[in-house]
Amino acid sequence: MGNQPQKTYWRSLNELAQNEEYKKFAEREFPEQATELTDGVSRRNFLQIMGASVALAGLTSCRKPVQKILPYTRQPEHLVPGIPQYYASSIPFRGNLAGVVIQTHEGRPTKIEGNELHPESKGRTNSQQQASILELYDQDRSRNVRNNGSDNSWDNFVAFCNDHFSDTDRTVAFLSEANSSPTLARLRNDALERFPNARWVTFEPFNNESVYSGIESVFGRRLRPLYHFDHTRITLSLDDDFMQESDNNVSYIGDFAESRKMLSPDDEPSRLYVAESNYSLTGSNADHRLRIKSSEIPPFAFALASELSRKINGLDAYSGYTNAFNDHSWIRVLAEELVAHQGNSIVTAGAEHDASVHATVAAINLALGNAGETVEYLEVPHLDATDQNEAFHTLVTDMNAGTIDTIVMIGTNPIFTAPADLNFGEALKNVGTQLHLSHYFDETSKVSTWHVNRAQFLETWGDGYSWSGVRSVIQPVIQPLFGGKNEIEFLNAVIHGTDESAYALVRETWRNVFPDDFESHWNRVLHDGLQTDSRFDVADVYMVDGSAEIITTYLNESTAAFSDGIELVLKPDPKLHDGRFANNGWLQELPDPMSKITWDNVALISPNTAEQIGVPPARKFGETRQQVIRIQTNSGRQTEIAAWVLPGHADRSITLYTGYGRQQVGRVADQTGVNTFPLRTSSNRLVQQNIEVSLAGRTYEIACTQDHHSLEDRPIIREADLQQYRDHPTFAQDEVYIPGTHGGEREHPLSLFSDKELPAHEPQWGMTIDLNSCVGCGVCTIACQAENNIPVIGKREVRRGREMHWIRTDRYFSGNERENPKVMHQPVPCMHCDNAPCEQVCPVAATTQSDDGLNQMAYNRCIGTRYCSNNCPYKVRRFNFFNYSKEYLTSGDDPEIIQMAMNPDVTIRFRGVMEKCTYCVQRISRAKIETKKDTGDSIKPKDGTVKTACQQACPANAIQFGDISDRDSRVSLEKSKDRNYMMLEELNVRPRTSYLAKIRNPNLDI
Amino acid sequence: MSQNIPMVPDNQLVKGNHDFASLTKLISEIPQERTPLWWYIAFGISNLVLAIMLAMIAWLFWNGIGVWGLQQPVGWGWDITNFVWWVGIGHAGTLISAILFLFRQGWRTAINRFAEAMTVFAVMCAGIFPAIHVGRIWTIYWIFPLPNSMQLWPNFNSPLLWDVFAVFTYLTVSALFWYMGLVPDLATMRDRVKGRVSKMIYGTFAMGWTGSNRNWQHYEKAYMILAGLATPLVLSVHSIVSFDFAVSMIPGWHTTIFPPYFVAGAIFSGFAMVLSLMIISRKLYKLEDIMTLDHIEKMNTIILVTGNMVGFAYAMEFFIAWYSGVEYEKFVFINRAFGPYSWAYWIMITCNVVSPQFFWIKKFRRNIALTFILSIVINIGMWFERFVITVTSLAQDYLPSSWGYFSPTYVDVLTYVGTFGLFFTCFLLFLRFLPMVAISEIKGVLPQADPAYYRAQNGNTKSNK
Amino acid sequence: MAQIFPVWVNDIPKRLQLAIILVVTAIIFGFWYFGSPEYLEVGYAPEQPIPYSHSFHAGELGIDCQYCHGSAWNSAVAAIPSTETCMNCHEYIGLDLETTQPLLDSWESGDPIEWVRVHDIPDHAYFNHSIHINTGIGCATCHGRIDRMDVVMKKESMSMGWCLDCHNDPAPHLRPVEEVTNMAWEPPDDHNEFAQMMIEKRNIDAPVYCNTCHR
Amino acid sequence: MSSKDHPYGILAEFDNPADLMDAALSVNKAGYKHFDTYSPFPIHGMDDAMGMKPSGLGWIVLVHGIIGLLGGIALQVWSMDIAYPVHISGKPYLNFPAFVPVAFAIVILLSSFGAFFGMFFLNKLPRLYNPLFNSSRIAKATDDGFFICIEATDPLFTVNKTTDFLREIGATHTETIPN
Repeated sequence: MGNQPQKTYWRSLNELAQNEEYKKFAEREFPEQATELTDGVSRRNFLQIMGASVALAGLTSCRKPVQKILPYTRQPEHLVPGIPQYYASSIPFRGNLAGVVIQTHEGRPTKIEGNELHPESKGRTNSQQQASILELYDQDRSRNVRNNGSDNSWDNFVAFCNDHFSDTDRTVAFLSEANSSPTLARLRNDALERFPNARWVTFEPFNNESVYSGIESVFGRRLRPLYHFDHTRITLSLDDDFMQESDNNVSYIGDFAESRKMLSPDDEPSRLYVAESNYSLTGSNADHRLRIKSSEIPPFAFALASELSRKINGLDAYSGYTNAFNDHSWIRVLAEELVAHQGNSIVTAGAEHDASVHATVAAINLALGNAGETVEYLEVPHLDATDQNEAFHTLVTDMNAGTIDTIVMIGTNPIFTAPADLNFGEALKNVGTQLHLSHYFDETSKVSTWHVNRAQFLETWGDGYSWSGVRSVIQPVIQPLFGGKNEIEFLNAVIHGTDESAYALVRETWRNVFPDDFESHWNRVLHDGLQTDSRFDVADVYMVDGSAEIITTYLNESTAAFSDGIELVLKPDPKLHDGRFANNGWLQELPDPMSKITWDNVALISPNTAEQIGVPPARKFGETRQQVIRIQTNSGRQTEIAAWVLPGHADRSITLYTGYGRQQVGRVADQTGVNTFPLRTSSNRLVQQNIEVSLAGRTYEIACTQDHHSLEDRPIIREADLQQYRDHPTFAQDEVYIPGTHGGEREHPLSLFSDKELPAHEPQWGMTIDLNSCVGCGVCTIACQAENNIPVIGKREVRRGREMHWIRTDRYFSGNERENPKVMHQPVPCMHCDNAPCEQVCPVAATTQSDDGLNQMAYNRCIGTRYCSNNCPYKVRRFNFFNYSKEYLTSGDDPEIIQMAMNPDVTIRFRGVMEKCTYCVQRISRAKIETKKDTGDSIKPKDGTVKTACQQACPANAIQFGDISDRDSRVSLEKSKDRNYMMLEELNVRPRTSYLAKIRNPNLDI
Repeated sequence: MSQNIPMVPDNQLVKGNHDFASLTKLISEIPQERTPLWWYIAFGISNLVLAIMLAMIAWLFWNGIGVWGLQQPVGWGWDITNFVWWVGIGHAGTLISAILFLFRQGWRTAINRFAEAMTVFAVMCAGIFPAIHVGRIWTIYWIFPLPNSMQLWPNFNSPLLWDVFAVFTYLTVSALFWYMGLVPDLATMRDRVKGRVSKMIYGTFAMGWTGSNRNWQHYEKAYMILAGLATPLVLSVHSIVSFDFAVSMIPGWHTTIFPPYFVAGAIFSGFAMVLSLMIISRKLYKLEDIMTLDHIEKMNTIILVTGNMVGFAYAMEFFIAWYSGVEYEKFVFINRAFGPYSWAYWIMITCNVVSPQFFWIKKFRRNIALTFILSIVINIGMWFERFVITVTSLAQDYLPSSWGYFSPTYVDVLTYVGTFGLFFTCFLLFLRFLPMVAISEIKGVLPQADPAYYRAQNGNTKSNK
Repeated sequence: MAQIFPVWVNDIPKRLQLAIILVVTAIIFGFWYFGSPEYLEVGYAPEQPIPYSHSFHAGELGIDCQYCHGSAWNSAVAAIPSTETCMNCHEYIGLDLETTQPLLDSWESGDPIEWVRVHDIPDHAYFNHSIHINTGIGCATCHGRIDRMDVVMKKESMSMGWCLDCHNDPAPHLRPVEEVTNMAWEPPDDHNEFAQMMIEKRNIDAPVYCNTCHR
Repeated sequence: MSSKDHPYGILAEFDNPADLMDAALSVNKAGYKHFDTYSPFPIHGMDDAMGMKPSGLGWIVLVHGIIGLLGGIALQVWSMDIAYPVHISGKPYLNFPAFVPVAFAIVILLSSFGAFFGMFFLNKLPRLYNPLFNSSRIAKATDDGFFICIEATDPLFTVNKTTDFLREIGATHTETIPN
């Protein structure tokens, strides 16, 4: 994109009308019959199809544009045009695989779902996984091998390797992102054998190194903790946002929700304590939350340990230790709680905290007898033997010393993400040759001798382990769109100088796994997407000799006195992580779960701190311009970024997210947000104390999707404490007086008209959303966006309040904003009312009710009066103020690439029409038709066959969908629960979507 | 024959010693004399502004509704505000010609022509907005019940559709009414103007009117019937416009008081507009004898009455909000007065409720300068009333998560300003080419028009020739 | 005062009335006829890259529709056969004809044959072949006597109204499922009983709400 | 053609509405049927003076109104309930309260057409050529003149007698209108 760095999908309206030839695609992906793509497409063929379909603009017969149909020449077997196919595969992220199933239409991957068979994903996904489909179709991905910035070919690269690495005495440094692939491990060993002076460093800007080190210091081995939140009664999170930042967040959220399930008032939900500085997603789901600075977490942990040491054995090393926290009310309460729940409680700490914290946490979990019960410590074969943060540090030192001859960088982007004090850029200059494999021609590629464009996981073969050690294969579903190579092929070329296909290399590895009857095992793995019952061994752990001494040193090092200066905390962005997803429009436009900000990162501060700095502590309604503050660390590094007041944030602390502010990487990533990595140093990876903050004296526009964050005491979200719930199980229904229902005697309020009779042979669709399970992660929004061809509209339009998401997650604060407000998350899709207010006001009957109870929106009938949206009490309708889809689908050099991502079963909406959640009617129709064909006489699909995109993706299993006329369907059971209530029921619009009230489980002693 | 007619007493509708001929002269001269310079200037400006409006609409069609400031949740902003405002203004004319006619208010004859013209043009301006506010203008014909290959029909449950029918009917009937009133006067023009072409044009539109009594009979009947039809119509139109809001379920919209409240508001703003225009043109065209201070006073009285009705409605909204006990209702109205849009609310109160109170005092009612200023102020106020109702209710409705602050773009503003271009272009053409007072009607209210008048003079009219 | 107009102008109104009536009716019927999908759509028979004759293959040779358009039985789309399908026979026959040349070229080069689309419903309407076929709607019902067409021609308007006509009263169009590909099939005298039986048995209620076709 | 043998009628001018009214009365008394009075504004009582029947316009309007009502209701009932019934906000297909405004509007619209066009129809307008216009004075009828015209088609009509008669009843000026 170098030639047009400024250009962005959403900004240039003038771009809009130009691409006439793509008119058709703007209306819907591309001709249904253009089925050429199946067995993986070469771009040449693909463009032919486009070329053909493009023809229709020009040639016109007397009647209408001529449309071409291009059938296959050789049709692959098992493929029936018009019927999607599903392949099991896995998504790698920070070296851990997530099991997924990939839906393809005529060979185009269009949707990613979790793999039901996978013990971790259990069919569920997170936002990044859902969005990775868009990454595949990102036109800005690097398209060819480059040598010193100029285009080159893969063959030349292989030739170069052959020649360059024929001298095996070179001091080669392999710098790889975290990776669990056995195949890669094999190649790694080859490499280290072949090049005696080689070294291998794993570099992840955000990693678990200090977790491993901490555990090592007490258990003697670098082990990976695996938490079982579903078995815990009491969970204490020390600044650990395990619902967002953990590599395993999908199953953690699921397990946590499981532990909170309320089937009846008698159930015992678990209790979550969180002590943190930022108001994290995990914190927002806590029963009790303590706002403390991140720098105070270690002393807090030690104090807790020493308190516990007085009650239970195994923590003698801490006995007698005192600091300011010892008489903190929380310490006492937590100690009691944990002691009362030995063996079924969990203590966790944020991965970036010092080893000392993790050592303490490990010791506590062991002492409480949680180890082996709720916490398992896994022996991970591919973990590096030493602390890689240090390894990276020494590598850079050597590079500066000029002792590194060649550096091979696999996937990482250190120029952007490496700690600023190391000044990796300079160091890299002292290296003779740099080879870099990456998706984008990014910051690091630009300064490398060789850049190899990387193939995405949907494009090539690979393998690896999940967090808990489930071994899977990465199965491609399409040939590399830009002819890229993945890390296996790349590394193989480097080491052996040969051009081996990843397929061969991976199979070779797996032959050792299945020595006999390989093919059938292999096919089974491909079919299931994983090797059954593969799992890491659980280590049995004990405090090793000398651990006590180490702990003592930790305690002595820890600063007992707290500074009251302002401190800075750097965290990975909930959406973009370290910036690797920065060019992903879906993630950029997904509102941050807590701040609801899109397209930007901000400095999160508490109201009190805001006043201290001079920023208004409360936002004026409708104000998009925010004060910019200048942050200067004591090491002199500084940056300017907009301040954002987040109630509940710790005082005298600022949280910054990384991953924004990338330059010339892609049209989405560029010019969004501020790059905060320059503030991060190797010594202070997480916290920097005593920073200087001042007003920059300018303002900056922020696109936030929720202007008002107080409930105004409206009974929209209903919640109760466990005790209240037990005293009054139907509190949710009784909270609002519904005129005419005579205290539940009548199902619905009185109405002027008699109830409509809908045909009995039709299913009646309905949905429930369990607010007690929902954690507010927002994956439903992305899943819906992927399923329903929802365009990305860009910051300017979002700022104007025109976001297009069909399901949004409302976030409300309640309680004292200055202190520690509670947070409620509420996903809001279309409610599909039986008495829908939107229907009666449409002058052309474009929105009406279907026989199966959907509030249906006929886009092509809509004339766009927006009256329906005005009259919708839930404000779930979305209007195409501009020709968003067309801009989205026809911008850039090769718009047809993004067009491939579209779901052919969903109409693409034109400018000036209203749109909204359809309950995924395309899935419903498919299911009804299939049922009719199977049964011959019924159109009522079996319960559970129709899953909406949001329901399918939800890691917490909060959404149920099905036939409410069937009394035994899951959704009916949910609706029959006493927590079930309808939002704004008093309006008698009779929504089909209802909510289950949230139950909090507070400790009454606090 | 006028000399021995006694001085016209004060309570007469037409001041000055006018007889039939002088009235004919006074009014029918205007279109014949040379076009004054001010007219050319005014007309030029109006055309310019009209051009701006057309440009803005073209821009809107090219890019989409997004060029306006609308968003979630505010799907209607200036577009509907302007629509309701213009329709409101369009109420004075028909009201004056129809209702005052039925009530035998002779004084209406001085201003009805002019008010009717204003009505027609105002409703034209109003009609623009519902038309262009739709997202896909090229499909707008779908709101009409036309047979089509989709076998689809409009939704007669929708207030917006009622609106279409109501406003269309209103425009048509007002135009017919206006034209019918014009016919005898066009005949007068036909018989006055020199120049063959203008004779032919006026002649064509006069349709060969002779003033035959057999025609007058049907004419008067038709006039009476049209008045009878227009009266319920004029009351229904703004009621139906108010249904756009009242039938919905948004707090601040869903209000049963709307129909009478809107009609009162419409008359309020309509009369104000008539006054503004009348005060200017009676000066420019020296029609003080016909459009007298009495007229201004009478109209000010009506403004006072309707103004207070509107004020009462405002108060009643608050009372009901409180009395209903619906928290959403309560919030909306408190929020109007003290929320982010309070500025608009207080402008509205000042202009619509406070300012008319001057007219309790006769001296002010007969003060032309004050009347003129207030008539403008009132129309500003009425615009803000519509803005307050439309926007503030939407901006903060049921779910706080979906609240949003609306602010207009330059396109919003210029489109609105542009409609004045259309309005004044039409109005200036009317002043220039048509008799702006109903000649035949005003003759009809002269004392000389009544045969009894001559008998009173014991038939001495014969002798004095 | 002199007359402004000659005497004959008095007749203009009458003549005008007549003229207006004529013009208006003309316009209405003009739209009605020339604007109708029946006029615009029916009879569209573009020339194809290969002069493939259905009347020969389906008619004389009696190849069943399923052989080439099999996907219609279980998928939404009745796909155009792949070159491979044609080659099943044309590897052995008709090689010398120059009409089959494009086919062979495609087979050699692997580039698809660019057929021109005849039956094209708008992108916002989702028609599913399989459900119609499996409910006993014959191919000929919508596509006409393909077996008699040398060049495929659009036989029906395929407008929304046309769809609705059938969905509102499917009975006349139902036929035994095994007869769907039978081009020559004619409803027997007792068709109504049969149709009623089908509707009872298969619980047929062709939906007419928007979501049926629009999503 | 010469006006003498086939005149259109005799046009007589009077001073003021009162005289015109008296004259009309006498003309009517005298048994003339085909005559008409011309004035710049309708004169009250003139209809009786001329012995005219009340206008039948009301009936035309009524018929239009009824057509409008039936048509309006029929249109809505048919399109909402018969042609393509759809579920809208859980309301019945025949939602009569909602049909009122449109039906009402159509009634008013058609009635107004009835009144407007009916008036012109009954008045036999437009009639741009009118023998009266041959008179030089008739133009005053739209200003301040008051006229009676007795048409030649009247059985009692003869140029001289009629002229004299009109002078008798106080015509300030008479003239024969050529055809």
